[in-house]
Amino acid sequence: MTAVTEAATATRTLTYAEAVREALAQAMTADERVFLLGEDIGTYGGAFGVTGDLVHSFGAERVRDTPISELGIVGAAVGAALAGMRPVVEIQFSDFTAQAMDQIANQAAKIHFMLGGAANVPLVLRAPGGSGTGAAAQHSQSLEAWFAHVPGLKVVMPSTPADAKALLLAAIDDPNPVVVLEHKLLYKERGPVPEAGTRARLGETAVRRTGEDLTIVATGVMVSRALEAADQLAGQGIQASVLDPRTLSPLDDGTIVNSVVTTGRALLVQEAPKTAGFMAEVAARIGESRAFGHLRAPIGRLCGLDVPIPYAPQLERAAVPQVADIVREAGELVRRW
Amino acid sequence: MTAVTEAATATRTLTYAEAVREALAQAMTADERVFLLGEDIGTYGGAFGVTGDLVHSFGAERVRDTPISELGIVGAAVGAALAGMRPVVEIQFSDFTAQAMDQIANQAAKIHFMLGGAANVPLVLRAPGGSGTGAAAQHSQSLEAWFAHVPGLKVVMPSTPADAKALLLAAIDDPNPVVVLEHKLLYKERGPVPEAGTRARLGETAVRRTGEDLTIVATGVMVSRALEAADQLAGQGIQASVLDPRTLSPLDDGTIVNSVVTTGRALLVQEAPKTAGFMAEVAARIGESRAFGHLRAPIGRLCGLDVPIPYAPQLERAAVPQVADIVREAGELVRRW
Amino acid sequence: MMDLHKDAGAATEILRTMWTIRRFEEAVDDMFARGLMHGTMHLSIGQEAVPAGACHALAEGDYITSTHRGHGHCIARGARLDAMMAELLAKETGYCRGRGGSMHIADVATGNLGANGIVAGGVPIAAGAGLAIRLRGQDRVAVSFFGDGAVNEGAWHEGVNLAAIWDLPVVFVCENNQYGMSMSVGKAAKVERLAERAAAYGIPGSTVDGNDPQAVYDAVAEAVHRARAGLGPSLVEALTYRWKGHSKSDKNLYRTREEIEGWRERDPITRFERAVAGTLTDSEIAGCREQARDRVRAAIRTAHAAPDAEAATLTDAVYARSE
Amino acid sequence: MMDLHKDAGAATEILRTMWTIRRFEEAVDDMFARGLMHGTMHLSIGQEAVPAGACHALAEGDYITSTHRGHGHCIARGARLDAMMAELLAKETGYCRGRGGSMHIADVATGNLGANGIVAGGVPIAAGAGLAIRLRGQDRVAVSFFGDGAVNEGAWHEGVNLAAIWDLPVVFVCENNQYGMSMSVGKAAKVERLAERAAAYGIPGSTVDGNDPQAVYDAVAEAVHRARAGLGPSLVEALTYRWKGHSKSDKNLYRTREEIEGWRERDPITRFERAVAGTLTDSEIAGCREQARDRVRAAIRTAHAAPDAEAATLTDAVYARSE
Ligand SMILES: Cc1ncc(C[n+]2csc(CCOP(=O)(O)OP(=O)(O)O)c2C)c(N)n1
Ligand SMILES: Cc1ncc(C[n+]2csc(CCOP(=O)(O)OP(=O)(O)O)c2C)c(N)n1
Ligand SMILES: [Mg+2]
Ligand SMILES: [Mg+2]
Repeated sequence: MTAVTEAATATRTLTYAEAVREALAQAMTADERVFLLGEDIGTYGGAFGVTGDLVHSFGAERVRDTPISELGIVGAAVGAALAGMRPVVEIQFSDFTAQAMDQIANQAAKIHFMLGGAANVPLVLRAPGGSGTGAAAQHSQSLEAWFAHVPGLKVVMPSTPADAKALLLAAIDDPNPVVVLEHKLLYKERGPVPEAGTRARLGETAVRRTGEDLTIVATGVMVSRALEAADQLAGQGIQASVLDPRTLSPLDDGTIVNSVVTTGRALLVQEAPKTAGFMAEVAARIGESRAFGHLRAPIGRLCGLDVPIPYAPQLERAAVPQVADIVREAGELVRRW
Repeated sequence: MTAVTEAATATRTLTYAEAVREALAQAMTADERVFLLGEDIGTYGGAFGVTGDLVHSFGAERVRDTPISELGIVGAAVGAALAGMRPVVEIQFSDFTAQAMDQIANQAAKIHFMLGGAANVPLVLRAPGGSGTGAAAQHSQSLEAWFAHVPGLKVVMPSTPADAKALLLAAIDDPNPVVVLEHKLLYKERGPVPEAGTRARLGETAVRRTGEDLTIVATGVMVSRALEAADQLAGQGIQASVLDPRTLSPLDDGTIVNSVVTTGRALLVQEAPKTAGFMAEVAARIGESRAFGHLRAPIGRLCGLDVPIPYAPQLERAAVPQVADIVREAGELVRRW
Repeated sequence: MMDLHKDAGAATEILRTMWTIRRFEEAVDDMFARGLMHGTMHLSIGQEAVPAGACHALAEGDYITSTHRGHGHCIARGARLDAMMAELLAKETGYCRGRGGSMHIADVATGNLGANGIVAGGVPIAAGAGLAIRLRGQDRVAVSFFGDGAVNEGAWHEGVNLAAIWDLPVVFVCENNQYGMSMSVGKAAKVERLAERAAAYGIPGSTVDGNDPQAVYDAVAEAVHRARAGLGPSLVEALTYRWKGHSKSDKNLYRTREEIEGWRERDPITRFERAVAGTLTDSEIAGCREQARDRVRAAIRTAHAAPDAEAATLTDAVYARSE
Repeated sequence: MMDLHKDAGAATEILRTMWTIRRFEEAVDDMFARGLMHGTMHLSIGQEAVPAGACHALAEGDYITSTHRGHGHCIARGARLDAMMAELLAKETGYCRGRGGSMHIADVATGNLGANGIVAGGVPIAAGAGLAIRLRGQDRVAVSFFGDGAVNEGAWHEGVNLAAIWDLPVVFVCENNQYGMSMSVGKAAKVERLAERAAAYGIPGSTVDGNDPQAVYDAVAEAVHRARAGLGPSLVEALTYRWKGHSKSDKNLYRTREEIEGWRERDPITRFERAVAGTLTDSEIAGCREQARDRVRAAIRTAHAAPDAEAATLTDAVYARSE
């Protein structure tokens, strides 16, 4: 029912980047505490053009260019949030959250708890992750597992334009620090986006497709690859469900478990390197859930290789799952077990 | 056989801190490229007294006090390693690796790969982790999962004085950056330590105890708790194997899988918060291995709660697994399945 | 500028604040030694003139960010001693409900955004509070306290630079107690005075006697005035000394007994008492001391009687709930 | 100091280096535009005098750390153009076997410890190389190149401070090309000259015309001399300009056509050619230009013919193996 209503209102299409921009504009219009902070987000319009011309509508005070100093930027956002504002930080590449990790993990995430609840840090940190642009090892990482491991942070990974908007609006509303990991390759993807400022609930896994033979769980750019793979698998007579957690923390594992109870098989797909990646958590949750007794096959993980992202295009492609890899792994999982 | 030989030579006992110090001294004596870098490691002897009086033996050039600037310290170690030295950095509390994350994850870990193998970064980063000292949320974290998720790093967690020495010596020998996560609560623990500079191999899970009813995998301070729990469980007629991976990256999962194939049950115990912690990876590896068909029970994880570490002693204890928790969970796992 | 020595009200307040900090820290030292307190405690005995003088220059609504050595700042901003003591005793009635302890003590009601276990962690946070003040069009300022050891951290550099380029209403107060743990300030930085670093950010810097509340007050008041007038941040370096060890693990191997003695002779409280002798009577001065003692004692009693922090609600405050 | 304009050998070398960088970057620009190159490329056209002048002051064995805009440094240190071009074309014969690309290009043989995708990432690394030199008792220096945008990063602050307090043989060379991406240096820092920041670390700082190889050489040579003499690091700020956009995404909205034109008129190569007219003949000057063109063309040919980087060996070089 909800799905139908949404589709009806969402005749208009936007790119993922435009959807993010619209969310930012609507949030800034509705609440003057909301402001943006980041490198080259003003006149330049953002390294990936996401903030675009927002500086013209909202001015340089609220769309604030910063020097190159990620730790300082996030720290300033923490302070502004403590003092009543609702900052939205853009970190140009999610790799540079490494610079700001103290303010993200030791300050923003923990202050509410350390102060016994006496203060909130309503801060949003947006950052593009992922490979596929030839930007090599320091500009291509998928670091969601780091953030998901930090209590006090919420972690969001939108995979469609509609979600990019709806989840970002929810993140801005949230009284906690929320890390929103966008994906570079998705910025130019187009899709229906409701004009209204509809919020998604943080912590709700989306079922993108339903099939009874196996459950594919995928995040970020892997969601569309999984859907494409599922179409090809259907041609082979294999029906896959495709689930997109959307929020990694809090994780709606119930929806995932329900699906695996039905299908008995799970393939977990992430771009990040395999070892200690987020899909390990999903695997562990399925394994310790009531789905345990329903598993017909070992839980499969299809992940990025345990390598830094290389520059050469053919190597870069080989480093992370492609559609054909998903089709192959899913097919094996179903045929073998 | 090996175990017997080791025990025979290791009549002498040292504390874990002394074992670390002895490894540092032996490495510095054997190789003049080895030097130490860190805050208050000289005259002060280290925040936890680990470096002790090494500055008197090796001088202030090689046991080098630094200003409070973790990113700079690790960066300097990267540069020194590239220029032919073998730096061993001490970060006072592992929580402050957040400050240095760029140099750890974006530089040290990736340089060898990014340069196509043309340079090495033989650097050791030692840092104490863990709770139990009332130092609260910013001084008590267990961050091994962050490092294990970074290709190019090796990650070591010694749980005994002998391993503290043997693994550190191996880490210093290694041509790659190695993060050695010591545990504050272990520093004063005593155990036999061979005087000779025996190396452990990085990537070898230790079987601390053998039992046929379940496999407990534990890291850091949880190893001794698991062993204590195993003794109590034996009193209840439950025989547990206790495995200590020692190196998280590379992980010797073969030994773990072999054990679970035998016991059919696994309880994974870590101090770090559960979500996206390292034991999720262990659970996923077991689940996707040949142990899958041998599992008699869902793989259990007993982890720290998903909270920042609190200050109050009773809360701090409640936040991470205690011996009684292990006994309870293991007992349930065996009795229920 | 106000002459604190000549104004009976101001003199009383400063003296009472300094004595309260002193007595509070002594009590903590004692309770910690007796095993009644847990964790680690960083005491500011000998440094009382800095928070007392600096906070005297602030008004209601102003913010501070504090440090691991933060009891003094918290007290000088007017926090409740019983809630502080309760926090250190891990009580449910503590400022942080026993979750934070000494290194995270905060009293949001008096604008204290928190002690911080991370050296220099509060510096960019103060810049951000200054940014919020500016965006909200308020007449407030944010004061960031930090030690001499903090000025070599990247966070310090980035935070000060942001405040400087945006002319934010922030005052950076460096409590230079000569050491960052065991490292002397002269070994950690190659400048005569840390205040010289202000020039690198195009902001005013000054160095004052941090054992003289008047000198601290004058410098901070001027900086606050500039900040409120929209002229941007300043750096004030206050030279002082930590009498006690850095924390419990400190064996004082990096400094001499003579050095410590020399600084004890320049006790900020004794000096201030002497300086206000013409303004306050002996019994008024003794009154400050006694009030401090009594307030600390009462706080300990209240705190001791309070319920312990409850493990049952441990996971409650990890995330804030939407209003 | 050597007068580069009067010494035919030096003049030839500088001119050839600058032309090589220019031609190399033009070729990259062209190939990138034609879709033959992948990723992103940061070109240093207009800035050639800085690497040419600075590296002329170095000797064999000296180290450099470089930046995302690092082709010029690599060339000026004497790297092989074919191995550079092969890297950009993602070939197995590239300096990084196609794993690194433009932002990680390095030639360890000529002491280049690597370009760096992280702004200011190379600064503490250079301090560490300086520390190694000192500990090994060598007569080397380490030069760290970075942009104006880098000086506001915490890594920069911490790296410079470490080199300063330990008097390490490091030279910090700031290529102030007026912008960090779109942010003008005047907006990002509140000092007239970035070299003023040197004082905060107690080291010498100077600002020179970065479009004049002689000025760059003089300043860097003096700094190198100090460094080798054990007198510690220096900061040299070279004022220059980036003619091209920051990278492909740049629409040049933050600067004017006039500004760009004004700087183009101060082309470091044209100026240097004019200045050496009395030392080198016209045909010698033309020879430099032609050699540069020919070398770049040959490098492209060699690189094109080389085998592509191999995915089969992708996981090989993640970890180094023990000798
Ligand atoms: C980022 C970070 N690094 C190191 C520490 C450990 N540490 C705590 S206090 C301290 C010394 C701080 O010196 P200073 O800033 O001068 O403050 P003081 O203790 O003298 O008041 C150190 C090294 C820390 N808490 N945070
Ligand atoms: C830590 C970090 N932050 C941001 C970026 C994105 N970025 C790449 S180059 C650049 C501008 C650098 O400016 P400057 O240091 O002046 O060098 P220039 O590009 O002018 O040569 C930025 C913001 C980055 N690569 N690393
Ligand atoms: Mg100090
Ligand atoms: Mg620049």
